[in-house]
Amino acid sequence: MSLDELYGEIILDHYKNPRNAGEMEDPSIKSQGFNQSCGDDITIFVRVDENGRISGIRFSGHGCAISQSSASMMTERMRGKTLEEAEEFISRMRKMLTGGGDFSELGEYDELSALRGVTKFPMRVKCASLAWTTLETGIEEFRGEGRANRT
Amino acid sequence: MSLDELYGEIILDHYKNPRNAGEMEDPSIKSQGFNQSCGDDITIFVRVDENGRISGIRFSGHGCAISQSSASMMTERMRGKTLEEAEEFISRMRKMLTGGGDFSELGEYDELSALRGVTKFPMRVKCASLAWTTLETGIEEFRGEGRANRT
Amino acid sequence: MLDPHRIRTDFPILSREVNGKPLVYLDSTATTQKPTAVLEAMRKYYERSNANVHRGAYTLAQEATEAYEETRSKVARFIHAPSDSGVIFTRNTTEAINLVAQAWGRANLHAGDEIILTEMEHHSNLIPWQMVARERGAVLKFLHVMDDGTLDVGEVDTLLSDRTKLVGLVHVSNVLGTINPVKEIAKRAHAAGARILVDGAQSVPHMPVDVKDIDCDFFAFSGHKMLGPTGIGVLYGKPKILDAMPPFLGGGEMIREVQLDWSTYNDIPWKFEAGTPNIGGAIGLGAAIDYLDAVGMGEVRAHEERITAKALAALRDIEGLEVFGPEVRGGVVSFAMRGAHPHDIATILDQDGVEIRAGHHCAQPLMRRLNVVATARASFYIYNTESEIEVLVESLKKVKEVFARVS
Amino acid sequence: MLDPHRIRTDFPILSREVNGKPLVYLDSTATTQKPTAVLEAMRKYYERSNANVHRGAYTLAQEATEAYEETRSKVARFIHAPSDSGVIFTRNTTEAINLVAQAWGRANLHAGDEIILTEMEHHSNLIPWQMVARERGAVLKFLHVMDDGTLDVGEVDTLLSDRTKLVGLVHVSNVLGTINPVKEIAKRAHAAGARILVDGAQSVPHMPVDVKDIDCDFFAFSGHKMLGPTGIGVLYGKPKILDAMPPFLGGGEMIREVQLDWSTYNDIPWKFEAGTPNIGGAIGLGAAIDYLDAVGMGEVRAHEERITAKALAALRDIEGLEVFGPEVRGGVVSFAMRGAHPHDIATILDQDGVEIRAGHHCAQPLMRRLNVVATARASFYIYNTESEIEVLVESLKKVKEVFARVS
Ligand SMILES: Cc1ncc(COP(=O)(O)O)c(C=O)c1O
Ligand SMILES: Cc1ncc(COP(=O)(O)O)c(C=O)c1O
Repeated sequence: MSLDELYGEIILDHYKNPRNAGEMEDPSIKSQGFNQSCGDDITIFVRVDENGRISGIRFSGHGCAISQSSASMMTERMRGKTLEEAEEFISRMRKMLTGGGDFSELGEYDELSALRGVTKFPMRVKCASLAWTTLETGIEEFRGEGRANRT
Repeated sequence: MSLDELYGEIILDHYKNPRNAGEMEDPSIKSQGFNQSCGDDITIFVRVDENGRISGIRFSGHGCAISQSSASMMTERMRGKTLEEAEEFISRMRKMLTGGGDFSELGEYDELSALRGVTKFPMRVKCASLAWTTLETGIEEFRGEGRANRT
Repeated sequence: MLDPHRIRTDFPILSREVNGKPLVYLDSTATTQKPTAVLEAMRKYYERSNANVHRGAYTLAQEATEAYEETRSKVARFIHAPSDSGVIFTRNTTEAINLVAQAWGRANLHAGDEIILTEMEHHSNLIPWQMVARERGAVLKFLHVMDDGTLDVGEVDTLLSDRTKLVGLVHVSNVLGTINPVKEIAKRAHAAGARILVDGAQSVPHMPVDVKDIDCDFFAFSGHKMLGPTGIGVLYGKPKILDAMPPFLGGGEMIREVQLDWSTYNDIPWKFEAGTPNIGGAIGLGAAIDYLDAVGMGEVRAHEERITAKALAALRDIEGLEVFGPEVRGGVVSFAMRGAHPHDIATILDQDGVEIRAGHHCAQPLMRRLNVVATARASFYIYNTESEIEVLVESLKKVKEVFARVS
Repeated sequence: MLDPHRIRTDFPILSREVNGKPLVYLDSTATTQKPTAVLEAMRKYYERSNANVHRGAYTLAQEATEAYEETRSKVARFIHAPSDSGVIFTRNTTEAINLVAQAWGRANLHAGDEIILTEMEHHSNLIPWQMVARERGAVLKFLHVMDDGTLDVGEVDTLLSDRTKLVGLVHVSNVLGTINPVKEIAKRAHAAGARILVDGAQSVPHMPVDVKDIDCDFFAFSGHKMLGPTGIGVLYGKPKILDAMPPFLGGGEMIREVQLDWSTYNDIPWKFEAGTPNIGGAIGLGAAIDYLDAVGMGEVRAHEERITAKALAALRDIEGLEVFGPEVRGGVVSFAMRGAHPHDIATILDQDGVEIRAGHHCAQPLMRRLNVVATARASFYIYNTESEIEVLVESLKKVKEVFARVS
């Protein structure tokens, strides 16, 4: 098990130069997540357009290279997806990170493959998953409120 | 270590035919003692005459053969003693029971020698001591109150 | 069929002597002996993976955390808890019940509210309620123990009212052996809108237990009474109820965000596990569960039924000896002998290597109900044999002889 | 002079490998490793004398009770407590402090009363006070941590008032290593009529401690941080104060007379030990004290001073690495590295077998004071060697390399 597998160039690049970092005013979705085991703390902001598509997404908070780069990559990947598509993708990611799915599905050149190394570091899986599960919770709450508003 | 040493005839006789058992009205001293480790519960009643002598003494409560017979023998021995004499005797008994004194001091024919066997049963020393320490506490309190009344 | 002779080889202590006689250990209700597998599991943990759990980003900490949390899953499976999140590690049954009395009780009891207990409770399931009832102005009510040592289930309905907030009772009595109909009582308690807590200290070690089937809200037991080490116990609670409760003790691990003046709390079960837990103890308990699983809890119960039946028959044959409690019971027999105080019985038996308990067994109100100040108590487990019952009986006859010498 | 190489042979775990490298255990502040003597003592207890303590009228119970109570005397001697009756066994430091906050706090705190803590407290000495302060309407005040990681003793006098009921502070900080002048602060607290509680979780294991000399009212520590097993800790309290306190948990052993509606309580220390205690754990702690006594607490401190001085010098030599805390300190060094998050540091070090902790160390308010979200922390004990410091330094250089690859 080599450190380069975990801390590859893509991971370090996203860590040092995070995309879509910062807060958002009046987001449709705002969801905060904690990683109890190491104190990582992240907030995801999403703007959902009238077609139910993610038209804007940002993240703030602090955490390790794994959680920050995972969040950065996630924001890039999620923009433009419908909430359904986002949820489906999140559940695929979660499977891959916890060893129940295969990263090769993503294709060799997909940046997210850089998270493959995490599967060999069980203590860090939660770091890599944090942004994804936080967004997932946010989407669920958004739907719940949506429904609540309707009735 | 033989059972007969602990449960000799004198012990059993005092257990089955306790002397001075029962309560006393208007005692000078009334002192209650517990043996936490086995639930023995004893109350000693003493009448002190104008010369500071124990003119009457009784005990009530419940407990094992050792604690009951020890109480019975104690009441017989204490009657007629001054409080000072009683305290001195109690402290000798305590020493003997905890192995710091020698029962042969009592002389061969002293009934209290029957308690000698207890020293070989460390778990039962508290049973044998209960009546004595309860009386001791009672005397201390009696003195304390006496002093308190005087000032 | 469970073979106690084979099982005994797993318990090093059982080959020791007491006062020159082979040890006959008949006090498993107080605490059980421990098989080598349990001692080995703890040792292996300390010699291979010892680290503090949770929050550790290194290999040892990960191994320790996994071992600790795996035990939680084992416990959940063993008592058929629907999820791990309802399994809280405590020191023992006593702490588990205090947790409920304090965290749930303080938040849910108000002046005039009622708690129903029974006359046969261990002090562990009485004092915590006395304390919180006094503080909150709540009232304790008690189910009577009938002359045969059982409860009258119908009486529950007469005691239940719309002020009843909780029914708390022992699953198997540590004095009488009575097996209480907790499922039936849970149903009635729930129908009246009350919660139910079951003290399972003497059931989980000795028979199959299914907390989901009982449908109790809280269930407490101790590791040391089921082959595990001292210092580890369990509170099971329905997750929804635990979730709504304020915390019990404050400190590390039970928090989420901490400011100087306020804090937010962790999820269950960790919200109720403040500070470094008894990790080694939990791992020992896990090994104890593995051991009991391998024996089979049905087999454990069947063996104890055999031994207990033999003991009951033999003791009742001794003239002047009175046995307390019902026919159908757990593996515990309390008795009194005419003319001999329980402590003297225990001392005399100890001379023959026979270790029984004498006293109030932390059940003073029950002693009063039985009209005694203490009882002698023999209790059995998987490692007790029929021939040990014979040693017990012979030794009891000696007690009679000793006390018959003088009239 | 203490020879860590000889000592290491007593700790089986230290010869294991992690990720193919020799284990370098640098997290003794979280929990220490255990010498064979401690594991053997527990095993021997379970294999020879295991029984429930107190109340047992037979040989095994007597042996267990003696072993348990002897440990209490050992603890009293080790911290120079004036009597055994002030030594209460708890699960850990956290429970010890909660005992004080709940039993003493509920009885003695009233609306408007003040409690003084410090910004460097472990959550264990913060959350319990937040909880009881909220309940009683008391107010928490905090001594600041100065930039060098120490307290300003003079500030105590400005915070103390006639409403101050208690000063609670850590003896040695688990993050900064700061050794607080607890004796001086106790004097000032007492002069103002306040009680003082000292969290000794990081002092008792690492240096000679004399609670009588400090003159503190309460003192708490954990067995697992001083070579002992998990699940056992100690609260020392002045007997007079303990005596006047209401009980903490209710159950067996802490009572005297029990009626259905009320009870009277046992003497201290047993009044505060409800239910079956962690007997095996206490015996393990006793063996740990014997081990430390044999090494000598002065030697322990001297060794840690040597190792810590070396670590401080070496770490300060690494460019971009910031060390927190004062020069004079216990054996703990917290640090940050520019560009590398503590968790990433811990993961990379773990690949070299080097086990350090990363996170908030249960001291979130202190993290805020230091203006960080987390730190990396290496801590030392009697079994750490100077060459382990070199492995640490080499591994930290690797962290820098990893993170330097991309800009
Ligand atoms: C200073 C300090 N106080 C309290 C604690 C809590 O100890 P425990 O988890 O054993 O209760 C610790 C250990 O984490 C500590 O370092
Ligand atoms: C029925 C019952 N409840 C509670 C307890 C208390 O258990 P522990 O001392 O382990 O807390 C016991 C054991 O003594 C018991 O038999």
